[in-house]
Amino acid sequence: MILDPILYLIAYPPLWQVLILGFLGSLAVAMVAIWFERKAAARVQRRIGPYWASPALGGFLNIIADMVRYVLQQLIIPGTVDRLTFYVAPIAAFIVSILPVIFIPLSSRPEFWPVASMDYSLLIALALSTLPPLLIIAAGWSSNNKFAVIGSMRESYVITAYELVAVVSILSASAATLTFNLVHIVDAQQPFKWLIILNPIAFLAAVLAVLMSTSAFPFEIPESEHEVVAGPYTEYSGALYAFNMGGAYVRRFVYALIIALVFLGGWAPYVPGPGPITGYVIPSIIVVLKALIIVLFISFLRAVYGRYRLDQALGAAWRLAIPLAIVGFGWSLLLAYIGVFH
Amino acid sequence: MPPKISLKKLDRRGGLFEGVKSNIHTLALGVKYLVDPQRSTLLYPKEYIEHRPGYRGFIIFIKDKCISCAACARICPSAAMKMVRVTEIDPKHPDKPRQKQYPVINYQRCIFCGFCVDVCPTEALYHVPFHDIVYENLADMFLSLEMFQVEPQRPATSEGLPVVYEVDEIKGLVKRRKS
Amino acid sequence: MTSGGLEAGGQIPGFIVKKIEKEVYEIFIGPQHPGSGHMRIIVRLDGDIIVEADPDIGYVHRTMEKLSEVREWLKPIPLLERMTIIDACNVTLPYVNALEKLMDKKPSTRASYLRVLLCEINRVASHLYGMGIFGVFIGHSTMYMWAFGDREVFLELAEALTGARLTHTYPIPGGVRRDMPQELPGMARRAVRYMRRRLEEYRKIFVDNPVIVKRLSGVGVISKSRAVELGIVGPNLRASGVKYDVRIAEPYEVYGELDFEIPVFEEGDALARTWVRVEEIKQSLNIIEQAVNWLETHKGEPVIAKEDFDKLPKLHKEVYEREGRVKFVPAHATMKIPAGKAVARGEMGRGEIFYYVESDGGITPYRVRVVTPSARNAIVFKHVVPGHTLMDLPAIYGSIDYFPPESDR
Amino acid sequence: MNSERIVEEVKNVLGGLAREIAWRKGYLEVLVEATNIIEAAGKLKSMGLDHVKSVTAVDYPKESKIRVTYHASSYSREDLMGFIVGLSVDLPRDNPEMPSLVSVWDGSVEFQEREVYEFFGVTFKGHPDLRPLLLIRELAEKRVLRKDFVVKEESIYEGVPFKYD
Repeated sequence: MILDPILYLIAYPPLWQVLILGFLGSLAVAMVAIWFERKAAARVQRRIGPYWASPALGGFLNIIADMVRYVLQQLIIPGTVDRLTFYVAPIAAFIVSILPVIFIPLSSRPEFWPVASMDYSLLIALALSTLPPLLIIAAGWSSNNKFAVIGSMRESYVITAYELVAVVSILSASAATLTFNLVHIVDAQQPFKWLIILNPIAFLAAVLAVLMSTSAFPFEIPESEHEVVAGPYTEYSGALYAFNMGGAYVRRFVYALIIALVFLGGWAPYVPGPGPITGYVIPSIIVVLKALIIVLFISFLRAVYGRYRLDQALGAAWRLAIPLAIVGFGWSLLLAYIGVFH
Repeated sequence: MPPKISLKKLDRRGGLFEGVKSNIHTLALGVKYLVDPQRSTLLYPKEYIEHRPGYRGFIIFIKDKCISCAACARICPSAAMKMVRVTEIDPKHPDKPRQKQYPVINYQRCIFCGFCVDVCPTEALYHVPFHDIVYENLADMFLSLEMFQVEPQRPATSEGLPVVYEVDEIKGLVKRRKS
Repeated sequence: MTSGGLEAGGQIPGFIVKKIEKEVYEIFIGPQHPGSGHMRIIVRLDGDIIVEADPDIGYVHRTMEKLSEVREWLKPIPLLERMTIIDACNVTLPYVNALEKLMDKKPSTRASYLRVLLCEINRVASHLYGMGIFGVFIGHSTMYMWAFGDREVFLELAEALTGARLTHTYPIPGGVRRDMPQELPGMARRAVRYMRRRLEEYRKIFVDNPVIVKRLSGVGVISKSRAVELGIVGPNLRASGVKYDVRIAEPYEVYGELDFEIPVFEEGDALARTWVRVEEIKQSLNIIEQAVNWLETHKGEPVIAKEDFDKLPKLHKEVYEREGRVKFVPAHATMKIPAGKAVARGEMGRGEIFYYVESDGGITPYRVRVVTPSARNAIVFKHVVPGHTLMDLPAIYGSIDYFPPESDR
Repeated sequence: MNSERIVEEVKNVLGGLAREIAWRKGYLEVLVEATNIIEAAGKLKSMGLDHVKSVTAVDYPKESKIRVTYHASSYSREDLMGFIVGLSVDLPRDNPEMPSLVSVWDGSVEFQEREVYEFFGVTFKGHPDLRPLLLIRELAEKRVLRKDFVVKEESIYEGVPFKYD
């Protein structure tokens, strides 16, 4: 049949993962995260937060209204920007932010996650998740705005600091479980040998890295409003700004997914069975819930912390987080030597 | 006892233990209010504040008491109150129309200081305890003599419930619905 | 873009053409910038270090001094109040004091206590405002919301006392405009107890927050000698170890009889300035308590000078008995004040305010000169900010509690 | 310290420089010549009056002079804190010019001298950065706080949009 290749292309699982789970799922999670961030911050600050858009839903529709506004808003392109980069960078950053989702399995059944059963999924997911900051720097640079350039410079400083932390602390899971395959990492943690319990140091370092990489509080430095307006995004408006802002939440979610798999045991203690419900839906919900907890915790931090100064954040990374990550890695080696997982 | 000056020292504690402890304090306090926010937000216009008597709101003019002394217009710090000259017929002497002057007010300028109310020798001006009124255009904010004498309708009363705020020892401001 | 005009030697009117220095990155923070307020700071950066900061203020200059010269003596009170509506009683009280000095009038003791009560309510509100803005400047939005929320408590007290939340227009020459309502002492005591408890929570979430402590310590250090040379005022001065407060140096109203202490810190950095505010709030709460206690036990005296009260017409006395409201006599609108020069000062939330009032015996002031605390603190931007990183600028700005409308007058 | 002692001390410090010393309401006014104001200010500062609260200028068109007063006080001497000494100088109205006191009182007068410059047109020689502070240059050139810049106030009958009778 001539239709077969086309059908195969349409039903090609990675495509589904990117389109359905990656895009829509990330969007949904981003919306929940934004809503929670506003609502939690409002509660801590003794306000109500989003309310009037839908009092019964706690103002959740407010976020959708916000999205609609961003999309319909006039797109103002200053005359002095480098147009091609200005358009491409935020969109590319958003897409690249979602890409790691392909390599993150939400179930151990290979029939649902053919790509995920590859042996280097953790490495590739990590590698992809470190790409978007480069595009953010490009976005800031192309804006031809002094605040944007300062913001980009800060972003580049922060990347150099957190990247090593993120990679070393997350790879410490591989050191302990002797595999780069995320499915095997999760299976090794069944049922309650979660790495957060066995190796909390690496987990702490990983969370610090996520905080820095997605410029969450207390490391919200590149976009720090009171010096550099909106950092790299200063000149952006409308949908392009929404891409920039959404990208940060998606990146946070992707990191949270990786951490949920690596440290929080993924779908453990549940063991995926055959069939779409037991093999696909239930484990994905468990993983997404675990990831959401991390995302919501990060959102909550906005309410209680201020932001560090740039040099203090970098100092925290080099003096505290990197040693922590290395100690965590060594701890993992020790775990592997003792043979906890095997 | 007379006031005095006291030199204080900054409580600069350091160390890992203190750092962890104060971080935990901070987070715990955040969680406490996340669970129980103790908020006092006014859901305007579903609710509106009923102010205490003595609140300096819109100013209403009682023409019968006015003796045309113009003290109110002269003391107005923002030149919001102006005098207009009106020819009136005195009921006692209907044949002799007399000229009187009355105040009118420009709410584009009024700052609600209440000097006019306080200076009026016959209490011909008084405050109503609110000032959330909507005007459709700026010209309407210059009230004519007739408009100046009617108490304006407060729009929030048509769709909202009155609340009062009380100072509470535990929760700060507490909103109470008035039945 | 064409730059033909410039090349041909033409100049755009109002613009200054100058050469760009290669090594220095010049950014304009403000006036349309989320972290500037109504002012502009022209900052020149070398890398991330500020080498020069030039505060360009005056965006909200409202010609207070000139307008005061053309209005009758009472009218500047609500006008001057608008320099700092968040500290309205403190900002007008020295003007009223200056008028009283010229008129040789003394307010009644009850009026003095009421003025002190409102001043301290204002001071707490003003400090809370300052701490809130400071919080959001360094990214701590919870401090902002909490401080503004708790400020409402004190605005509520002020509203119960004066009838207006912010622009009280309360002190007038010879006294105040209203007597205290019955329920105020109870409200004030509850508010005081509430605020004391909240200050502990402020400590936990903001002042002792490790992120904030790290961010603020050692930032914007003003040494004692430098503070004196720059002539800065208020909490910023006291954070640098100078033992100066107008309430002690030249006690006005009844401050000399009250029991409170002025906190002084020696570090001179942003954290010490924050601590001074926290400690001052505590002292203000003490004063509020003492003032309401006194006011509750000493009733019967009118709230304006005795000789003025006796001259009031019958209706005015009735209104005072019924509502506690002091009515003016029409002569207030066009009163004349004996010729002379007077100086009065007072301690606002942000520091010392200075009034110079000159009368030529007419119905308007001949000259009113006002120097507000922020106007004297503005110098900090020029002389203290250079040498810090760009991220320290909001921390210093917030910690000196600079308020552009007050500074610009 | 009481007020007589202050007068005594100021007299001693200034010697023959002071043309006139008199108590106003709330401050001690010391009038000196424009030519030796730096010397006088330096002597006051050495006495302990270490900062200036206000640089006040008043325009007297009838006497054709502008009086600039430096209201100085002390942060370092506790007995002086309660007093303000106004160091005044009379300047001709058509070309007011005097030496800047930034060299003596540093930052506490820097911005305020700029203010007097823009509002009254008093030129402070030796000021490091003499340009308008609050106003734009075009407005500052009108010297708005001088008495010949008149602000008109509305009368109590003006501006009413309604017609009666």
